[in-house]
Amino acid sequence: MLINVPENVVPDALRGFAAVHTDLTVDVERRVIVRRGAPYDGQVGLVSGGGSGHEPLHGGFVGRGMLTAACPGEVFTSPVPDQMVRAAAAVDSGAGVLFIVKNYTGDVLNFDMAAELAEDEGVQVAKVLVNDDVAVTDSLYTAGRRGTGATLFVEKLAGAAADEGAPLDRVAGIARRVNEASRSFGVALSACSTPAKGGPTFDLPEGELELGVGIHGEPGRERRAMMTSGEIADVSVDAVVDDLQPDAPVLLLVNGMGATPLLELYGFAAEVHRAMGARKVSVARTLVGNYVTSLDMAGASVTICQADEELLRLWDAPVSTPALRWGC
Amino acid sequence: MLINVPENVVPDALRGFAAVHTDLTVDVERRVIVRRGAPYDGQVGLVSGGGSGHEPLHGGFVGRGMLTAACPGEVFTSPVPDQMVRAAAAVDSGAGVLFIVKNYTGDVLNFDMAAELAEDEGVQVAKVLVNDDVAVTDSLYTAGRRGTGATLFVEKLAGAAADEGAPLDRVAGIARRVNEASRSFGVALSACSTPAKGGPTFDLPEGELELGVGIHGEPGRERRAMMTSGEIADVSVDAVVDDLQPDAPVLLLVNGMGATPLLELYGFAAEVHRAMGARKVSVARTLVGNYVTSLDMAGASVTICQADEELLRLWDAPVSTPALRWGC
Amino acid sequence: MNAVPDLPADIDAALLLRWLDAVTSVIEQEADHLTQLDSPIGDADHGANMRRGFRAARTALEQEPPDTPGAVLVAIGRQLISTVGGASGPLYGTLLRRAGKALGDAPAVTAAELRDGLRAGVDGLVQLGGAKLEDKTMVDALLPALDAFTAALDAGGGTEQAVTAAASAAEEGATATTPLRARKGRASYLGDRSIGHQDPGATSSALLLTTLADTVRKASSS
Amino acid sequence: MNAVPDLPADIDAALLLRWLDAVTSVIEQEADHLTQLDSPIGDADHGANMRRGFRAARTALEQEPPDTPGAVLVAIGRQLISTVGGASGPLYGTLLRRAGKALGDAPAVTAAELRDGLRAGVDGLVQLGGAKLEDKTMVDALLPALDAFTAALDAGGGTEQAVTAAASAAEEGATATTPLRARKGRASYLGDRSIGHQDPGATSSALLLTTLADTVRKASSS
Ligand SMILES: Nc1ncnc2c1ncn2[C@@H]1O[C@H](COP(=O)(O)OP(=O)(O)O)[C@@H](O)[C@H]1O
Ligand SMILES: Nc1ncnc2c1ncn2[C@@H]1O[C@H](COP(=O)(O)OP(=O)(O)O)[C@@H](O)[C@H]1O
Ligand SMILES: [Mg+2]
Ligand SMILES: [Mg+2]
Ligand SMILES: [Mg+2]
Ligand SMILES: [Mg+2]
Repeated sequence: MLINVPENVVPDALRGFAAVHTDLTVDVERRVIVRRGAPYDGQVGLVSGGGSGHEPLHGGFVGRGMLTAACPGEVFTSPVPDQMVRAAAAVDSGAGVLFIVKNYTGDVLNFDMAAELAEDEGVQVAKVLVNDDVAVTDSLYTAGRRGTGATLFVEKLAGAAADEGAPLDRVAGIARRVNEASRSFGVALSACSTPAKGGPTFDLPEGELELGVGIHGEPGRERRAMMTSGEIADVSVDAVVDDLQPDAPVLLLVNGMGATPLLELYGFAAEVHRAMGARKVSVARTLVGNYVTSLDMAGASVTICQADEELLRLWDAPVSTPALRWGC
Repeated sequence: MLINVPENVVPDALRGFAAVHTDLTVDVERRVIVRRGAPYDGQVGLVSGGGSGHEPLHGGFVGRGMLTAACPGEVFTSPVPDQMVRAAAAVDSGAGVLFIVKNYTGDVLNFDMAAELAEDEGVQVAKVLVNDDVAVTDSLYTAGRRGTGATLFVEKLAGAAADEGAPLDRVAGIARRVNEASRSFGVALSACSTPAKGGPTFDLPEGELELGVGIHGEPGRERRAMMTSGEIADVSVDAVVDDLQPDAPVLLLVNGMGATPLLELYGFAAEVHRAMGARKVSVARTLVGNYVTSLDMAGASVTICQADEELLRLWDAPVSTPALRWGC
Repeated sequence: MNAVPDLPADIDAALLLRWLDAVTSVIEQEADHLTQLDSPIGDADHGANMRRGFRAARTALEQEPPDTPGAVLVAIGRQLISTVGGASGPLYGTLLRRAGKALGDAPAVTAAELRDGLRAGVDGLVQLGGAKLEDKTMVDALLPALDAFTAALDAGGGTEQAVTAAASAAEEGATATTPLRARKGRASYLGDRSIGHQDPGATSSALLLTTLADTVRKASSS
Repeated sequence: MNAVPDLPADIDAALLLRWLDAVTSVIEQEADHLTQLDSPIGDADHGANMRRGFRAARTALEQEPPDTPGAVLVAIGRQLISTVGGASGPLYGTLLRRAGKALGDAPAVTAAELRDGLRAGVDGLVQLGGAKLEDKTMVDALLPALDAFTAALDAGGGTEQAVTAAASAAEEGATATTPLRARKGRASYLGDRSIGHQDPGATSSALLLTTLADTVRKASSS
């Protein structure tokens, strides 16, 4: 791994992030990334965060039209409440703050604690839980569906609404609507290596793959012999389409897990488009890239979000962040 | 690998690219990616290309303010002359065409043939050879320095000049100046796997690294026991700074080889900044990301380009491509 | 109700600070093992999480050592919440904060009072995390430990007997998580594939209690 | 000057088309081996490159078979240039195009004429790539092959003897690249680390010539 010592991976990365993205305010010590100039008068603040190792999520999505602040935790470990409280204070203009929380026990507990503390300090806090991963089938006997690729959609679309000056309940409403309209399914072709472990988090022999993985280097629901890109696309598209049953065009994210070459990812995107066509789902917009990652995991995920006119408008709205930028 | 069959990796990727980037014209069959609307009246056309497997280079850099066309070859194999001839014809407005060629035997020979053929067809062609890799020390007894990270600088800065309407000799002059002012050095922490080979191109045991690698999965000049991010930054910065001896602020590219997590790459960027400071080199702009890659290779490279006012202005000029976008 | 009236108030701030010291060292040694356990059914960070939290707690409490056992537990809990993150940070943090608060500001407490404090803490943890017995979590070590603690007191044991019994029960509880199918936390995503692996959080809970037993034994033998 | 006047013009388009067919099959079989050779000192694509080029050439020439040996070589050369890419595409493409052009439009040529054609082709390749003997490239197979071809003719041999001698020399030349330090192509970047590996391009050159020898032998024995 390209690191100094495992303990310093996150602060080292934040130092680099601070040096490069001078249009953001990066508090390396306290681990908060804030859009320069925040709070913005009359604008709802959007705060997200989670374990590190999913970059560019979330720090790479701070900027105009997306997040106002991000709180990076240790690798694959949710941030601590102090970070979110500080971020909330930094971005609240009086219009309130939306916490965007991926549904993992750690994230939920820490954001809940933070929300209580922030409210004690007079900040109005709304929360949205992102839980789009259809690979978690049995939500009664699990911690519930995980938050994965849809986080990007929630952050982009709610961010655009906040940028338009929508009030907190509307921004939160859009965020929840986007989450409800989104589904994801992921596949790993290799495990990832965490700095703490110093090696792969699980054993995946060459020539096998894991179906239904999350973004924390955990194994999936099922191990199979290697499949072609087209077969993986069929399985993934079936999984999300069966679950969502969309009846309108969708936003599509074809996401690499971190170590997936763009050459392969675009080929996969072609197969996903084919599979969507076969399922008679029309695709309104497609984003391809390594956006919601799991360190150096090879693999991909497919996320769809059923869109209406409003969501399409919000998707096309200007965004200017380190990792996502258009229209401005 | 996330592929169908090795033979179809490039056309599969182009199908996906075509489906996603509807603002580009992608001829999947003939393997040419052209900026929609080309040729642009009075504008010099910029054509680059090379083996596939380095994405987003070059196709991801087609668009306003950068390339007018790109010709992707097979994986790590230069494109064939027919592609460049076709691209040249598609982008020539009468103002001529600049071929941007990375210095590899295959690329040089194929682009040379293409230039002859295009000139036969009445297109005025200038060429710039990118050869920035200081790891190739003994250029008398080798094929000469390889073209790596500086390609991004050449394509961006010459592209901005073309966008301003500069004539062919000036655009070519800027491209050559950028190449002469640029140096790169790369390090691999793992080999990459090519579809043709179906596995790693060389054997790199865990806990060792290769110093001075190119971007084609070839081993480097020297194998060493694993080093820290800071040590790698020192070696890389020393290599490029010793060779270039810059006496003005530089553009800096901290580039991942494809499978390097952004978390690690930003930490490395922090160390590169530190090392540049220690060498008293001031950094005017920094770009961090997996831009000039070697499929799923883990590792990084450092590229610097000594900048003057003009080059800084061209760097900051609007660019709108799939992989690089700002100011518009 | 189970409290035995004539127990000595032999648990003071100094004892719990020695425990913190010992537990930090134990976690330091066991961190890799805990992370290993967290690999096949989690995200390979439990050891690093625990180490970070206890290092921070030890440093903070060395600088400003509280002078009641309640304050020690509250301070450790706060440090865990502020530095661990993940699921275990809020859960262990809540356990210790609630336990500490329940101990009030007495300069020393009896084993029965500690037991009541721990019960309050575990209740808080269960309320927060929503895990039941056999969900394959730290609760599977903590609830049996509480029961054993109580049983030892009921049988006329003192602090040493009680914490020793609690530690053994926690260890057994941790081992017994292996055949379970996880229903909470990350391991639950694996469904049946979580079977056959010992839960990292239950394992760290056992470490916390075996180290408490060691610390108490050393105190009474010295 | 070395041309022996009374050689038969026994090399026609049909023979070279049979060679193309055979060589495409051989390359098909040897592609993985060539790619393996290209891994430690190159970029692991030489086998795939050659296969792509010869497949395309065979398909194209099956559809429109030229009727002179010169036209066959020119057409194969064009196909290689249009489909291979990399270093080997223009190099082999130029070799065959130049050789074919040198053969002119005779319906059949003698071994001496073929040798002159090949010499023109190799000259073109050397001019294009700039490699010298012992630079560890295909030139190390091709130049010795040309010399052996000439020597066999000088010794009074016919087509079969000449191409057989050329094939052996090419194979020896390819083997002899192993101890060399590369000075051209990708392998040159490795410096001393290129030593100890056989050059993939020299190896494919040897395959082209051994298959030519086989094809000629089969023609004369049938
Ligand atoms: N809902 C819950 N209730 C009680 N304990 C839980 C719950 N969820 C997870 N745990 C415990 O937390 C442990 C994992 O902690 P850790 O690895 O530090 O956090 P994370 O799961 O966020 O990476 C599990 O082994 C389990 O014992
Ligand atoms: N300048 C050159 N002159 C002659 N032959 C060369 C030269 N450069 C490379 N070669 C040959 O080309 C072979 C590599 O071909 P190939 O792998 O198909 O192309 P690339 O090197 O572009 O990947 C080498 O093994 C060598 O024999
Ligand atoms: Mg975690
Ligand atoms: Mg090649
Ligand atoms: Mg964990
Ligand atoms: Mg090669």
